[in-house]
Amino acid sequence: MVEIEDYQSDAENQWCPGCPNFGILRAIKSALVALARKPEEICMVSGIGQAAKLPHYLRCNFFNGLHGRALPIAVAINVVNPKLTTIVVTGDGDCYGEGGNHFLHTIRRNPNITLIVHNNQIYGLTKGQASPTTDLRAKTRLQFEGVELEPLRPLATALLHGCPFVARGYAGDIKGLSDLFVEAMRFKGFSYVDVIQPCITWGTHTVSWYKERIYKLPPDYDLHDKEEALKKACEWGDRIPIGVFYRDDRPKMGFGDQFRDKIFDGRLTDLGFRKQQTIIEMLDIFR
Amino acid sequence: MVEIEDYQSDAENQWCPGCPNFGILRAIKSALVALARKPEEICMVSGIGQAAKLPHYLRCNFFNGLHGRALPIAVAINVVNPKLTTIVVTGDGDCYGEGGNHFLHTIRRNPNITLIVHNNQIYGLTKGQASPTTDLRAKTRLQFEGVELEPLRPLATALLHGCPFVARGYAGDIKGLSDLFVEAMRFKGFSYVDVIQPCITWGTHTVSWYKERIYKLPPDYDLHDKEEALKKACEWGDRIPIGVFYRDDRPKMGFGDQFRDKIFDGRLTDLGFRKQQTIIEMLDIFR
Amino acid sequence: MIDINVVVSGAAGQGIQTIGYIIAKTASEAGYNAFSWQDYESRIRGGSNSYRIRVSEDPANSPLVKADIFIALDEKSKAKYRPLLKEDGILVDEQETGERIITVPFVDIAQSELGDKLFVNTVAAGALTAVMGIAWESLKEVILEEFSGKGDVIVSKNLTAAAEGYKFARNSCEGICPWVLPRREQKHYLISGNEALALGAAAGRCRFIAAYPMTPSTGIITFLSKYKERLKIFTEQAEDEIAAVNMAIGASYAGVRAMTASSGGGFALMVEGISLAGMTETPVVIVLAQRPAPATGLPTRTEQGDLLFAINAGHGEFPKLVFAPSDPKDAFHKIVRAFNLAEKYQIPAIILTDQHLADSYFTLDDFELDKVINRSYLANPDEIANYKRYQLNESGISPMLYPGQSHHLVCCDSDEHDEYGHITEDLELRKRMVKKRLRKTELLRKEIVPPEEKDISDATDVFLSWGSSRNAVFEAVDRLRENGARVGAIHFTELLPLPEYEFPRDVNYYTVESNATGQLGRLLRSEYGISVKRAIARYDGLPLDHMYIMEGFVNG
Amino acid sequence: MIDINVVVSGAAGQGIQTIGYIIAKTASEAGYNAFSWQDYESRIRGGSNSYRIRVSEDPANSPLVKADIFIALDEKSKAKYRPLLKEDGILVDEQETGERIITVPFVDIAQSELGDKLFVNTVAAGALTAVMGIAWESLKEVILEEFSGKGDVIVSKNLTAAAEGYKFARNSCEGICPWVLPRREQKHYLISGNEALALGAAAGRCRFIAAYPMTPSTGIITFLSKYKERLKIFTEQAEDEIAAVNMAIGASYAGVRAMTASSGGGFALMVEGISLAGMTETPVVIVLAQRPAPATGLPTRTEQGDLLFAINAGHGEFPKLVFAPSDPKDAFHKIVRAFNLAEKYQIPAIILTDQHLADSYFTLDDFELDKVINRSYLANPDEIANYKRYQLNESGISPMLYPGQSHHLVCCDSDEHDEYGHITEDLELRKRMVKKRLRKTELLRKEIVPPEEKDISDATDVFLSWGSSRNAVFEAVDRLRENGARVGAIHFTELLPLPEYEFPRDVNYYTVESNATGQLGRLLRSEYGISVKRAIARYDGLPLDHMYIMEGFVNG
Ligand SMILES: Cc1ncc(C[n+]2csc(CCOP(=O)(O)OP(=O)(O)O)c2C)c(N)n1
Ligand SMILES: Cc1ncc(C[n+]2csc(CCOP(=O)(O)OP(=O)(O)O)c2C)c(N)n1
Ligand code: SF4
Ligand code: SF4
Ligand SMILES: [Mg+2]
Ligand SMILES: [Mg+2]
Repeated sequence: MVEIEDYQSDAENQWCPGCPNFGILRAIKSALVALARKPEEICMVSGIGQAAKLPHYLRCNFFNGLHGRALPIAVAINVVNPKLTTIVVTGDGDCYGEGGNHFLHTIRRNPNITLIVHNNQIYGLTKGQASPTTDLRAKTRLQFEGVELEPLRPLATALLHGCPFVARGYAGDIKGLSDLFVEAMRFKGFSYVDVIQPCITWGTHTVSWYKERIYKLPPDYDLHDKEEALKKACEWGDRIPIGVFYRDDRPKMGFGDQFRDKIFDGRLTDLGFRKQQTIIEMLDIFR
Repeated sequence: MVEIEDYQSDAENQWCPGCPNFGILRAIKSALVALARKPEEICMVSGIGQAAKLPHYLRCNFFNGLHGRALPIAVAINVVNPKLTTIVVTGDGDCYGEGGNHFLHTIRRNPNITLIVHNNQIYGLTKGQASPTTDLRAKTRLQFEGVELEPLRPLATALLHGCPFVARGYAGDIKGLSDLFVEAMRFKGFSYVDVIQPCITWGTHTVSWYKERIYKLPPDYDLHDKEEALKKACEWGDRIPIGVFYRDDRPKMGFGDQFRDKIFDGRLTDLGFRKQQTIIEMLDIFR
Repeated sequence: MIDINVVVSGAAGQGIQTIGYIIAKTASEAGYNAFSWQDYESRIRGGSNSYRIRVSEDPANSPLVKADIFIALDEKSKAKYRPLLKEDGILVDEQETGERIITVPFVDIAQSELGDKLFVNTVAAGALTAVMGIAWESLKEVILEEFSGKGDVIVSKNLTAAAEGYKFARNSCEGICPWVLPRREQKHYLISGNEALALGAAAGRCRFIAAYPMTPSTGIITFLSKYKERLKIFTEQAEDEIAAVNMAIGASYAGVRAMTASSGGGFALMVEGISLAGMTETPVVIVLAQRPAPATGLPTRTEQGDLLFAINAGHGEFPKLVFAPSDPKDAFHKIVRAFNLAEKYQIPAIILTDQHLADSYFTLDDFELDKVINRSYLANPDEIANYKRYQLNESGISPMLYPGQSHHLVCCDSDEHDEYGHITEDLELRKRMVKKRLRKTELLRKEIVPPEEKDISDATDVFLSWGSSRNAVFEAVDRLRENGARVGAIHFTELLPLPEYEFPRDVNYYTVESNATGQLGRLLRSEYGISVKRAIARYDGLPLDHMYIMEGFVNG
Repeated sequence: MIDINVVVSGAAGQGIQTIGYIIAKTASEAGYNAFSWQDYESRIRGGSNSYRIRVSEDPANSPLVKADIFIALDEKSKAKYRPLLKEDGILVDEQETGERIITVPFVDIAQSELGDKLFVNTVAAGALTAVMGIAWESLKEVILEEFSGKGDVIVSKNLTAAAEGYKFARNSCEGICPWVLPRREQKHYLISGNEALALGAAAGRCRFIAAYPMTPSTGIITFLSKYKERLKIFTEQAEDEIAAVNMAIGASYAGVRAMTASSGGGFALMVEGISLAGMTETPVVIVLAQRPAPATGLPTRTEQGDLLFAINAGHGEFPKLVFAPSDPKDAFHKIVRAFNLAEKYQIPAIILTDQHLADSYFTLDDFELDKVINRSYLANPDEIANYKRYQLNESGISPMLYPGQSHHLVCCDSDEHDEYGHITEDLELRKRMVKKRLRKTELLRKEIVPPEEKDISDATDVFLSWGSSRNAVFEAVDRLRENGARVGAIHFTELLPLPEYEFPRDVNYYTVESNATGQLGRLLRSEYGISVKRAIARYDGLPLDHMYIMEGFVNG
């Protein structure tokens, strides 16, 4: 049995009081409780940004790396130790800006990890520049005349490239978010949850702007319908859907599966030093 | 009047004899003749790879930069000098692998340049490793057991992010390709042509494999229908469509337009040194 | 001689920056030298930060640590920073009473007089101004200016708040606060390193900046974006630093002066691009605003840890320029110089600053704009018959044109290339191209300004320093000399290439650097063969100040 | 004393690699030392390349330039490389006849005897073997082995082709070719630097490699991928070098030894990751296979231009290891050592090779596998009560565990952190953490192997060199000494940290490096204060050979 207190971290929280990140943190914790994952069975990976500080606030293993580079770190951890529940927590700048190339290519790999993006449509920690998801024409502390670039469509991009679990959550709906996380973490394969997180300090929209627009996908929504999912993933503006957009329950090759099937199925850490004989035989290729 | 000989370069060609890149080169030249662009009005930009050597073989201005980094170079050239016809020539590894993040974000910018990707589904110059577009399970000189990653869908990705001109050509169809290039270069905004180029040295498919599958989009195909375009962009396997998948003829803000509208409309090179008075006035902000 | 140090502390989001900036501005307005620096955490709200303002009669522009006047906006900061208050210093406080304490009920005043707690900061600024003995008029001027954009109501409310705070404190000050700062006729600039660099870039004809946000460099692109209309400069937030540096190189190739800026981690990502600029001989200016590293380190603090990294940045061998200005005026001129020399020699130029220089406000009298050289180093296409971008010649500097400028074609290549810019596999030509590129270093070296010397003629002990620490080092020299020590200093602001220079012999050398390994010492040893006796090193994220240096010199 | 140099030249795609490798292998099979290196252009077909095979009785393993035997597969290559042929050398040619020319109609033979032009290469290999005076049996062995995977028909056809070429040449050789190489009983390894590094990584317990293709480093991941089943190693082609280095760091954090490899441009992109490894104290091994730069440079040639770049790679200050092996055996052991030391000190380790070492085939007698140390430096979780990943202690080496190993939580942070790995803004702690990390350097320094000395006891002139040039430098010393010069050499293969070392006094130092600016000289001056008289520099993309060095020494 695991209780929420087991995840209590000693580190001082550095977020703004009232930041919706707290909601995401609570939702992650309660999902982990629901899944009964012990702190030592969890490995959180993050880059740099407000979102990326989250691992410090949840007692577990973590690697808080460089801005934009959480995914390659996580993918490698997952291959070396598939038994760990590997969760990436990142921001929209971290994941889609600096880390855009890894986002694109990690989807293609289908590693068995969960990706949680705190999408506040802004660079929070660096004080309010546009992120790849900031809306067109929104004014920021750097885009004084408004953003001129089309926003990125990360969910649709993920769907396009075969991501088998694509969802959007809302930081204000902790219960719903926690359920999403449970589903995502249970899922075998790359599970991706983009979370709307209205930054109350630099955000270009108010909390109520989001609240008025967000709606849950209806119960009869068919989450196996990819075309529909693509449409939902592109819906943004007057109405903003949340929920699981797509889930592919068919078995699918994941990152490292070929290796595990053919070469070694387990934690690579359990492999010791190679026998001298192996090296001798390999060297003999050159004799 | 410009003639094809005007583009004759002195540089020795380093491609394999019979490489389909020669076809692409010819198509580009004939498109430029059709558009009557003088060598000095053209600026080619490339990264590193076999494809990226093309600018050396066509007399014009060029910047042959780093592997993966052609787009940021080109985007800046276009902003500084919008009068140049700026064309990026790149490979699938260059543009979608190393350069993936720039691909993603350049689309969002909608610069007025033409992007031509020689897509041979392989890393040619480095001798045959998988590129992001190599098909699943294809065996290569590095992926001995076959590729395990889902192929990237660059055309669909471009469509998703508002690219107003998306096309696919075939290096074996020089006339058709040249027509595509003419249309692309005439287009105001980001025009993107992915060109199927069967590498005869490292390619994972034979030329006939491609030939059997490639078909032209029918004359009644509606190139303003984005949904249809998305479908076509995802079609790959038994049948492979070529042609203009999508063209958005509605006026659209392009990269630098806001600057040109509000601040300065012309070549930035025509702006001289700033008046001392301007600097004095700006310094006065701090007095 | 007036030399007051005010420390304003509080949590992020409480507005200590506003208070600090207003009183620095007010002191400046009153004709005094103000120097302010910040010590803050990497978070948006909370934590415990300080803003330190040194106000002096003579130019100082270097940090003091001990506080003459101290205010804290929350208990945590009070506990953390109060030890800085001198024994005979003054505490300005909301509630506390006692000897040498000026009690000002900021919140009460804000609420009762203005009906809004928001005005607490302005009340505090008023109180502090009074304690410093500066006349009300100066503060009034500043309030009018700073809030003018926000409408009359806001201006008048802030005026009231300031006046109330001022009045209240003034009354309690009598007989306690020793300072009187009568208005002087001096007019000063109060400007930060980042702002000066942005303006210097403008003066140096920069027309393009692409950057990715990274503390403490973000201020440069922010400033230029804010004034892009007035300055006619194109600014772009890139998707990452790799794009940023390549965009700058592309813009430069296309014919305008271009730059980018970042801090260590982002600069690291640009290193391949620096090598590209070296090979293609494309001028580009890169600001590297240092902060404590490795990796993310302490994002909001200061350090000089990237000197050797910057000097050796980029694979392969090619000429490069590295400058490290000492203050905003120097930064202004150095970046102009960097743009000129980068263009003249067709090389990448790196400006090393640090959080301390980037964020601190310095008082300057004059920018000496007449010293700015306005000239282009591009070739004249009409004088060229057969254009070769990489023409082999004696100087190594080939004629540079830009595409579309004329009928000449401008061809640049990251591979080794022939004179026209085409890929070559001719190994003899390779040799000549390497030599050509490296020849430029020797010409460039002749343009480099030697280090600044202070009191070295009779010195037995000499400090070696670089970049933003100049004023602290020179102040330490002055103070030590007052105590009879025969010390001097040699301060570098141009670090690559290093100029020919005769070091004094038979003296003890001490490096004074904000890093742990004495990087300047290693550089100078490799270049000049001189040996350093000891390093006075600081690497806790705080700037060097003269007391720290003196302590390091005396007690080792 | 037998010492034959064979030069095989032709266009890319014509198969000179096959010919060259077969005859090198054949000489090795016959019990001789073979050393082969390549000089080739960056293209897949065409151009003009050469493959050079030195066959000698005694170990040589360094390049010769002048050819004893020369063959060209096309006219262009003939024109380009024929000047290398010694006056008394032998030309093997398809058509040309004359004195000291062995005419062998390869194409005719291939077509008439085997019905396919494809076999031209094997015919040529046969002819060359005959000219070298090696017995047919050795060639036969090699053919059987090399083509065994391709089916009996191919094997027998190649045997026929080789035999025909051999026979034909043997007959014409009589009275012209001076060489006879009777079979010796020696058994050698013929192995390249890349292969040795890959095997060394295996011997050093590497379980993970991620890399992005880049010449000349690609051979390492290619080899490991090919044998991943036998070696149980996970290999991944990353989307870019940034991903590659971060994957390796992630794998290492997760508990296995991990590496990546690239060349200058890709390495440049990894530099931020190196700083990350430094801050998080995560071991990682990075191979930097150098090639002429800046930027793309000459992708298939050799250079030692990245020494100072590698040593100073990464923003901020942290301990790091830089090795530069001299040959494949050294490479094998150095990478084992790098894995051990990287893990022991929890630091990034860089192995500097170059195209010459990476691609050339060296003859080696024995790998001395008994010298490989198999031990893990991880902590024992059972002995730890309260686990602190960054525990402050005397050595600076904190206990390293991996996540999931035990109930202990393993927390790593790229920000400055406390002992548990949590972000800190405590500036005193920052200082202690910097010291802790840097303390490791001093311990590490004690483990570094001093440079290899050759003939320095009575030397008046001493060469300073590093990395892959060892054999050429030592050969130059031998030759110069034969001519009466009192020269010696000090050769470095472990370059960061540098060990304590007493340099001989009152001698003239010459750096011998494949770069233009004498980087080793600058490094040694900064570290040991020694001064270099002159640099013998090569930077045309070709490897250093003893003649070049001698020429550089004698004629300046
Ligand atoms: C290489 C690099 N570039 C830039 C930065 C500066 N940086 C830190 S956080 C951040 C943006 C964070 O935005 P986001 O990921 O959306 O996180 P948020 O703070 O909004 O949660 C940036 C640009 C960095 N640390 N490293
Ligand atoms: C930073 C960097 N990484 C790797 C390389 C090596 N490299 C050169 S070309 C190339 C792949 C080219 O593939 P692609 O773009 O598809 O071009 P093609 O040769 O197939 O036309 C690579 C990996 C490089 N030059 N620079
Ligand atoms: S800046 Fe925004 S995202 Fe960051 S902690 Fe504050 S409210 Fe949250
Ligand atoms: S390797 Fe392939 S793509 Fe490259 S030149 Fe040869 S055929 Fe063309
Ligand atoms: Mg964000
Ligand atoms: Mg390709």
